[in-house]
Amino acid sequence: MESATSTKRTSLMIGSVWLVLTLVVLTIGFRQALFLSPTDAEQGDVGRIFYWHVPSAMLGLVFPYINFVASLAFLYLRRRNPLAALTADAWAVAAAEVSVVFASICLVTGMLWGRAVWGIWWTWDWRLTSELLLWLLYVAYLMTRRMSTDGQTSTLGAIISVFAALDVPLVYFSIRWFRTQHPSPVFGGGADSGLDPSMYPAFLWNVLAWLMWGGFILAFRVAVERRRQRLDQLEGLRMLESDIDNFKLGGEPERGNAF
Amino acid sequence: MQTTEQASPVATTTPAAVLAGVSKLFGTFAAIRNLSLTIKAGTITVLLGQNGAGKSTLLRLLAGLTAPTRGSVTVLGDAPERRRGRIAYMSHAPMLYDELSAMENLQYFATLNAVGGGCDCVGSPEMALRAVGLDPHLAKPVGQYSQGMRQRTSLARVLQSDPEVLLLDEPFSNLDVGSAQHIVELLADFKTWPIHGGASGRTIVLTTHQAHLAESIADLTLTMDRGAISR
Amino acid sequence: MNFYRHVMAHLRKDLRLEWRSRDSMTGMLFFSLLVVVVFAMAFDPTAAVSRQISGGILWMTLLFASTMALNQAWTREQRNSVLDAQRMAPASAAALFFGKALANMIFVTGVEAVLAPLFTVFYNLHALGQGWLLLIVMPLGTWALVANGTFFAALGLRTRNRELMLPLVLFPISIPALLAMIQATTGILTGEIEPDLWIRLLVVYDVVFTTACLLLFDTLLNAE
Amino acid sequence: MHFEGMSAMDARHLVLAYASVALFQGGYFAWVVRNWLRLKDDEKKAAKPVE
Repeated sequence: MESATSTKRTSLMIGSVWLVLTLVVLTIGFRQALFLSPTDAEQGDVGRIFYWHVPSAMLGLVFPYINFVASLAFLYLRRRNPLAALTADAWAVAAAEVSVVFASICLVTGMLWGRAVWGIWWTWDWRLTSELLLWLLYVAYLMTRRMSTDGQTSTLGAIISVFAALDVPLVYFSIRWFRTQHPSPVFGGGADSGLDPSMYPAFLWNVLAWLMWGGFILAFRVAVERRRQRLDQLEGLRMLESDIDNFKLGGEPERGNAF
Repeated sequence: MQTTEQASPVATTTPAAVLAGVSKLFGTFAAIRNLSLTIKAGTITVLLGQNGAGKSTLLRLLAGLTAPTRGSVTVLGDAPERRRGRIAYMSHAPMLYDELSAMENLQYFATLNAVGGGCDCVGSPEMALRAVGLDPHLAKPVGQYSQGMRQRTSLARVLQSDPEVLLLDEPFSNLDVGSAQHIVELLADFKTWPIHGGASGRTIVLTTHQAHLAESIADLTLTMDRGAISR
Repeated sequence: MNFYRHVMAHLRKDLRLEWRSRDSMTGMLFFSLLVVVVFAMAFDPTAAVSRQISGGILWMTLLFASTMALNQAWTREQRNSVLDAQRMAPASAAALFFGKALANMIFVTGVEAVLAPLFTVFYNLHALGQGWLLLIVMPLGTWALVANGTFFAALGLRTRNRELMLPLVLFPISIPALLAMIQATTGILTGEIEPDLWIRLLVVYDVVFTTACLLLFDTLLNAE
Repeated sequence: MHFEGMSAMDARHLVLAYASVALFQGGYFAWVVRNWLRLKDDEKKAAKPVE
């Protein structure tokens, strides 16, 4: 018990320090992006959206991989080592949620930028479309978890995750072919092709900041999920130990038959 | 039937089933609580108890249809999922297609049970149906059968797979006294069927409310209460 | 060999069940007919326009019709807990999946066979590209829908809201296949796009996802 | 940067973009924190002996 509380305290401390550092870097990134980086000649100030949009897009592609690897680990460990499998599941669900958050930001900032620069909110360009589908796939993953019956959530989630991971590259390439055959007029100019060296500091600070933030929120979410799992187990144990008071007479006779 | 006679089963062989500290939770409902039990091969175990006492869940655990929340279940020396085909399970539900006739249902499951060059002579659908007292040539779909007939078809389904471990959930529930008595005799007879492959005897675990019916054949009678064995 | 025998047993059984009730076939057929008529009234298609849109309408019709039918694909197994008996049998779960998927494939193909002449009549169709390629595109596209659909319908059994679950998961996952089949069909009808790239994508999609379904079906069936 | 007034679309959209980032990340963070605190309460309750 002594060591358990001390490790808890250590991880809490590491977490807080990490959070403070992240906030500092986020502030630097914010200042760089808004005040120090030069205004884009073509796009004006709205071009600064780039510093949030692109890091979010990049991270939105990283977290699905974590989800996929964790899901595979879960499927492998499910019968062999149920406790380790639970940890893998915590990582999977956290990574999926964080993916959806970053993909949502990517979509919304992208739309705001598009309206100001292209004059339209949305175009079915391959990049936008694939990002939207990525978002849809991981929302479907989270919905499946929500709707699944007790005790099967993790397995069903892991299965959907494998399908989603197989789907993403196919979506990416197919939509790219599709939209290459009908080039969208808005993407003729190549407004963001190449990165001016003057933009580097702001861009890199923001990538670092959001990477740190992403790592923090992922680890935090995993910790919460682990805690929830432990509480669940504790509750189960209590149910087993408490004898009569929790027992509903004649309760759930059909349970055994539920498929 | 196989003609090679087996020597009388040796008492000190692997048990048919071992449950070690098994608990099963459905959400916050504890269906089985920390249950440990060894079922000897070649015996008939009768489980008694009220609705919700955990009898059905225990059978489903033994069948490998559901995994224990804690503890381990071993049937015929391995996890029940790896002993498919050697365990048969009959539940409250008939586990048959309503639209097919008894014969069609049984033939379908016979194909599924045949793996490799399995001996087709044992457990042919026709013999199984005759054994439970049904006409194999009845063309009516199972959905139009009476409760009792469906129950007997369901029993034929499990018997034809020639299982070493037979799990029966309320096998007498919808039967009149005569046919229930007939089934009891059939089960007693089933226990003596020879097995190819050197196993040490057929094992039956059944749950029932009608204790008086099963008493005559039971080697062991257990009463379950709130997910544990009380007697 | 065992696998083949078991698949055939499942398939035979499913065909027999469908023959006795004809539920999903009649349902799908009438639904598709309704969609075709409603779309035709909404767009009042001329020959040139209908070539552009009918590929999309055809596949959307089939997608919705087959989703409707696939939602019911496992109800018979669920009703009397037949699925438990199938899980207990030593036959592989993949065979169960494959047999059911083949049966659904046959049903949807039957619907297509009736739908194709209707489409030609109502939309004044006449392929400008190589019409025979449709004979490749249709089965490939149908299999893409049916294989995933059968799998996710079984997944839906393990959730609280089966009817809602299937489209929720099936549609996003099928997007590349849908895109490929619609593009290939439109390409063939209009003669403007070369369909072979899309056909190749469909083949890749079918192979990848059929493999995934076969490998994961056992896990799905024994998720409990 | 120089705000030439909020009426210009690019300035407005830049602010909106920043607000949406803060909303999504902050909202998710708040949600996780809320779950964390709630679990903490539950844990305390669970630690108490059964009455």
